[in-house]
Amino acid sequence: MSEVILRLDNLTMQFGGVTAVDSLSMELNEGEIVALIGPNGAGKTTAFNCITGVYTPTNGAIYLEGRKIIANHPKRRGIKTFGGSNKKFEKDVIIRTPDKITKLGIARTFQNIRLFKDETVFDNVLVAKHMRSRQNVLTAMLRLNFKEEARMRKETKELLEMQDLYRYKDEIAGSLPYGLQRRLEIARALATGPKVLLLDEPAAGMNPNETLELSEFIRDIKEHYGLSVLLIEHHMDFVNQIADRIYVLDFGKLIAEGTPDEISNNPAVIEAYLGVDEDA
Amino acid sequence: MTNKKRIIISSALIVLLFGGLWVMELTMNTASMLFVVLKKGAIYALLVAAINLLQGFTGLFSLGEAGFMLLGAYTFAIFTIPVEMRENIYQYYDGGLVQFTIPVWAALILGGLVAAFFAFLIGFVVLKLKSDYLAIATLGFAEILRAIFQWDKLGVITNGSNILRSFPGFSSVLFPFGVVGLCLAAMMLLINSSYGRAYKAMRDDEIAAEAMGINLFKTKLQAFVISSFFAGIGGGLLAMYQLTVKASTFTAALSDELLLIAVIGGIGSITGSVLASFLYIAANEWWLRFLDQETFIGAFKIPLLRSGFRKVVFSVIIMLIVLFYRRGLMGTREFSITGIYEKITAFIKKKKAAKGGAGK
Amino acid sequence: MLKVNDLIVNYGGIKAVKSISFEVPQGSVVTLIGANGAGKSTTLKAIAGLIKPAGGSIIFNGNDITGKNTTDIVRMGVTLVPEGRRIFPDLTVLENIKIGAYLRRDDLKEDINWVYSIFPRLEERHWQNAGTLSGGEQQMLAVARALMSRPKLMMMDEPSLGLSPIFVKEIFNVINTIRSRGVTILLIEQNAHMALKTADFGYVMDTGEITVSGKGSELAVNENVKKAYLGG
Amino acid sequence: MKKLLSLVLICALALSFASCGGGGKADEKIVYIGVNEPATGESGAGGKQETLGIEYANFVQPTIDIAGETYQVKLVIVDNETDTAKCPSVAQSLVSAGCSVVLGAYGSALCIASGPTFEAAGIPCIGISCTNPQVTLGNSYYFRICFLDTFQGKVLADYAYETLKARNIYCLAELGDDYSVGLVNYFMEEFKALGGNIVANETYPVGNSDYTSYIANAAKLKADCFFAPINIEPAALLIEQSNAQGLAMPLLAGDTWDSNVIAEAAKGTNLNIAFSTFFYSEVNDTTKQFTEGFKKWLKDNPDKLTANGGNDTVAAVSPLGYDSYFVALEAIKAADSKDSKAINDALWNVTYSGVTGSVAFDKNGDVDKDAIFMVGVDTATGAFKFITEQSAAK
Amino acid sequence: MNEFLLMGMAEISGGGFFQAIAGFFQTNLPYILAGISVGGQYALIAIGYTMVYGILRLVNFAHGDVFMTAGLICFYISTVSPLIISLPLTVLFTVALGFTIEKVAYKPLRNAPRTSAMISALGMSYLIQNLALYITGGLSKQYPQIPFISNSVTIWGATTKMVTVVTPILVILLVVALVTLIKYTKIGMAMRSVADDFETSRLMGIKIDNVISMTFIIGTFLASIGSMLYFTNYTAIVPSSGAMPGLKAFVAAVFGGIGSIPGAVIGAFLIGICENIIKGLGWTTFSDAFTFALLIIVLIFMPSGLFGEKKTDKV
Repeated sequence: MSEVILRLDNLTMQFGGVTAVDSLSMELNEGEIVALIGPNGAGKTTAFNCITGVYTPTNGAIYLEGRKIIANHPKRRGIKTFGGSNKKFEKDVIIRTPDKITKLGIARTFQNIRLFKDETVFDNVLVAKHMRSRQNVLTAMLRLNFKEEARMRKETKELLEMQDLYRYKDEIAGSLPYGLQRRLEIARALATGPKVLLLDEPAAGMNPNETLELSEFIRDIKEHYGLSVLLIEHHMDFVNQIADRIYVLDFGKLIAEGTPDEISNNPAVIEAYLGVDEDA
Repeated sequence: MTNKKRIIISSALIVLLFGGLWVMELTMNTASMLFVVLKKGAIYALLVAAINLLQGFTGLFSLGEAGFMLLGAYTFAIFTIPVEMRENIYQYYDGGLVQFTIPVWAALILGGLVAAFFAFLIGFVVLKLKSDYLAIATLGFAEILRAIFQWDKLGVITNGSNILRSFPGFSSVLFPFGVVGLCLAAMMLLINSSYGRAYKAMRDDEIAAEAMGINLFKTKLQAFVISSFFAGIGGGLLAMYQLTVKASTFTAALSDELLLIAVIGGIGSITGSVLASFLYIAANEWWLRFLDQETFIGAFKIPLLRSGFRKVVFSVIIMLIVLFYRRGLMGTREFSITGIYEKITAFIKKKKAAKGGAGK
Repeated sequence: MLKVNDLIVNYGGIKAVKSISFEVPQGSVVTLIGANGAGKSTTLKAIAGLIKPAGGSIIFNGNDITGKNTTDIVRMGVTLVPEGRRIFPDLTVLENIKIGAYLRRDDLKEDINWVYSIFPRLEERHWQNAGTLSGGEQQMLAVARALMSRPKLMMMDEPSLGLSPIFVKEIFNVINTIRSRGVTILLIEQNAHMALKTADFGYVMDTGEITVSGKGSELAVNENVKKAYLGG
Repeated sequence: MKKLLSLVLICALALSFASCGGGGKADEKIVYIGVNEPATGESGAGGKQETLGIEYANFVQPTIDIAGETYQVKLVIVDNETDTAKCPSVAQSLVSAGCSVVLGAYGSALCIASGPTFEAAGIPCIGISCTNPQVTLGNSYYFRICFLDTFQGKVLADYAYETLKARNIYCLAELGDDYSVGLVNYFMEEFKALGGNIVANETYPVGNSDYTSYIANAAKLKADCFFAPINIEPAALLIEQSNAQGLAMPLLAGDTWDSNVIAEAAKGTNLNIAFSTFFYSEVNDTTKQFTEGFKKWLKDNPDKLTANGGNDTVAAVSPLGYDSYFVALEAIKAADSKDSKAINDALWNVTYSGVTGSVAFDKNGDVDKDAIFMVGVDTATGAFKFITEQSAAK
Repeated sequence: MNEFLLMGMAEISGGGFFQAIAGFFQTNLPYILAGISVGGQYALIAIGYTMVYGILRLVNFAHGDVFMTAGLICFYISTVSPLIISLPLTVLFTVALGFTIEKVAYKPLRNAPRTSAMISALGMSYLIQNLALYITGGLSKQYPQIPFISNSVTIWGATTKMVTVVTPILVILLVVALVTLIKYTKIGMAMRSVADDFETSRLMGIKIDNVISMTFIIGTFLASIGSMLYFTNYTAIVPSSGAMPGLKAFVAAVFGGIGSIPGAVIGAFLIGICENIIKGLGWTTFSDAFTFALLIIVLIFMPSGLFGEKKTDKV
């Protein structure tokens, strides 16, 4: 494996008194598929939300290709509350909204599919092209830059064809079967042109067959687009099939990391997943 | 249908529409209420479409439309009142401060720009608020604007709370149709552009839209400013239609009325808004006026009919639509002549095929 | 006591539960285990009347309660401890307990003392706002609240979720206590080991279907169950 | 279903396009007279009373002879809702109904807002109680049969200075109401010219219901007269609240206050109220005769009595409305046609002697009425009492 | 028009501090009294807003119009029966109206998007106003004189109506009663739990619809009491009479923190007093605008108001 593309450094997220993610440090290498697993409420989705800018982490930093893209310091809160400024802390603080993160090249899907349900499949993907489109409101409105529009449409078409979704292009996204919706959501994320793809429980609600298909699909797109993939999943079958490495979270803390084999036999993981077995 | 064909049909229809209006104006009695409906309906179409751009396409619940109309109307009036009339109109303010006029088209656009500028300032403050809070805050801003325009310290510009008049209007129905047509076309183009898709994405799911790289705040602000621009132009046109402008008429009730028309037409359909506007104005100003008149058939007095009944009937209709017919006349679909043309040709083909089949 | 036949539930356009059947005998602890999104919570919600099933029937004590409204079902003696506690944070602990007996009109004193005897910690904090309790205490409160309706059947949705091991143990102790007082329990758990150890009977759910079933102790050592959780 | 409904509505729209080509009622033996009055909103009460005067006149004289033939006179009454924004459409509906001449409206602002529409259609209008000079200024189709605010302001200022011996006056007007803002303005000019002092000139927004702070302001600034030429509805509230706050100074107002609503509100209070008006019923035989006839007509029509506020007090705008109707008939007679243009030309030379004095229009379309009645309220009985007749000559 | 302000200031600068305060109080007493009176009336309307919003997250735009309708109902009933009967009947009919509005206009939209319910509320407000317009024929109606509270009274040199004195007392009594109801009764407990969590409340066997109806009943009950006080002060009722007080009461509810009853009451008193002092300063054009400016400032800087609780939204 080659270089580290995404790195979390001491990421901490607190809500009120609850620490949802506690000093999480992890790495994602280029071209790798890494899974983040753990029981419900372990803080996996919260970690995703921190990476994508939905939440501002309480402490820690996130690096993309070695560049610090998000950083916060707990002392900054004091500054915010009591006023004044402290160059020492402020300098290090980088806060970005989700759209900025997407622009930097991190795309994601959601645990409970968030498609634009009333729009067509084609428009769902096309809208992701908006971010990098080189037109302003006026030229877009007056169709002055029709080449740009044509390019966006062409790329969307290509993408959909690649995903085998083009035949559904005029269907309303909300009316697609569940499996296709998952696929479409991934296709939409791909349309933003990411380097890193974050998948939040992509196999949830799928049967073993569909799960198998999905893992093929994820591998294909990874190869084709040169992606690195970080995914959250419960399905151990699926994770074992697809992941190069696994990180295990429990109560916001990293309790284990390693290859699927290592993880399956890790007693701490068994305890977190199957519960403490006093007799054992 | 090919693109070319579509363009040809559309432009032919537009020419036909304007030609038809022109002929109508030449041949018919222009005092007829029909022309009121056409003029006012066109202006309302623009205003309702502007509110729909926010409510229906961007998911922003704004009740501040009247404020932006006020800005447009006042800007238009202030810059087009003939200089010789100013002494008279600004009688309490020594003829006012502005002592020049600009052409009508420039004043209309300026009105739109002023409204857009204020929308930018206001939007900067309130667009972070969510649904109902946003509605109340925009309503509040509209009321504040109204108070400012009635303030006598600004009387040299706004004539205080007093009426503004004597500015140019329009006599031909072609003028509002032209201006509104242009604005609506621009709106339609916007909605079908990349930006329009971004708006709709934001309406459907803000979080997903943000994950698609759409900057929520910027995009909302943009939609808000554009909608207000059109509301400003609409306000200017309304001033031209009414021939007088007075701040006290731009109330929250006006915004509500426009929003309810948008609901009738279908939230998320521009053509629905246009259709609903014409229907509303026609019914309100013309067809249903009889509901307000005490009417006798012979010696029998028709019950219920008296002043105010028209509005009761209206509000009941609106409630019925809101409760049982939530998508309005058009839902989110757009009415397109080319679409109808396609349907008709398909239908004819089908018939022909069926006939052919039967013949054999 | 509870009989579910060919239950089908659609949730948000997804077939969440695809024709499942199971039984909960009087006085027993039955558990449904399975991965996230397997349809366990949906099943419980359908039994409690929060979601209308699309097909099948639910029989409780011989009465068909399919699609009835929640108030009636609660009145018949079915209660649900929802996932994630869902206590009322703005009510005090005592009020939370009292509201569990909302449908009852008789004197609550005895019952309150009873639940306090099971959860002495709650008595200490009865005047606090429930939102200030720790996660474990909130879970206790949710159970106490459910007990106040004098349920015949108590359904618990992931009571150990997000709790520290100590509390997990305590919760299962409580389950045993409650059962010893004659309440039938239907339990949903991801913490399969603990659940199966406690339960008389277990069903394993996967993507809306019941794949394995058997006695709790048997399932606990079943290789298939282990596989469903940790794979290969 | 939905499609069907849309289709039906579109068809209705299309049908009405087709149906409104003609609209010619040229052969009928009917003259239409438009009545552009507020029946609802702030000026609703006054507008209704004015309309009653016109309706009574129509009851008295329902026909007219034109070119030797007898024509029926029909009133087309519309409600402009006291809303200047509604005026153009309402005015247009009168134009579209084929009215030869239009009477009204009650408020100056409403007249100003309706004026351009009638001017464009070439239909003459006879303003009834709109006293602001702006109404007729620059509009050659607008006439009026009442005195102007410039005159009324002067008379009121004189009255305040000479009779009430007031030196410090507090003025209150409705924001954006051309009538009250204008009258206050003319009043202040005149009063200052007399050497008086204006302690404050405040405005309240439309729809306001709390006047206590204005009353408190007047008291705090030690005014010795409260001048409030405002609409009837707010005036009733003002009177009520002045009484509750124990206002010690006299309340002075303009012509709008001549309404039974005011009399009702003032009944049983300890206030000293005076206002200027167009008409007082006990002046001469003509006025007495009108008052009697009008009261009888009201009593015969319970609907009308309700519209008059439930009792038979005669508001000054009713006889004024009555006169306007006859002025219109005079003009039609003089023109000997129901053509608007001809009527407009004829109006300039019409002279008519009515119950509110004689009418002859000057070059602006205004009348030169030289008398104003000052009337007060007998707070014990709630009846109006005549104070004096002021004339410009003084 | 700063002479008003200057007068107050001059009195402050002269004499001792307490004297100055007393002097300021004395000169501005009429405004403060008017403010307290109208503030109390806003408070009674605001409670209706805050309770409905707390449970349904719905701005019940029609509430102000229900308040106006209460005035009209009282007017019409009192023309045929003595006050002793018409006042209770007014309360009864108003409550019935509030109950019906919820059943007709909001219940069918319980699962619809929030904007639908809000548009329905706007439509309802429009309907009520137009019905009132139709029934009254557009003329304002004179509210009947209620003995005792209509009488004039002199407080510390300022003359006002008895209702000014009665309002704050009555408001405090009603609020104490209401808070007791909500804090210590079963239905109150149910209301609080429904405001917290719909689904779990259902699991407790609580009938959500009944609780919501109860909320509307209490809200309209207080509004009808408020209307008696308000219209005794401002005796003319027109169809739009409820609109402004309604909006201001809503602002008060937001200001106090939506969902909080004491918050709404304090907010209402503050708004009432501020508004009157602003009028006293001669800024009458801006007295309404001030309310909205306050609203916007609160929404932006203090979205949870004075007493509201912060709610973190979940992704």
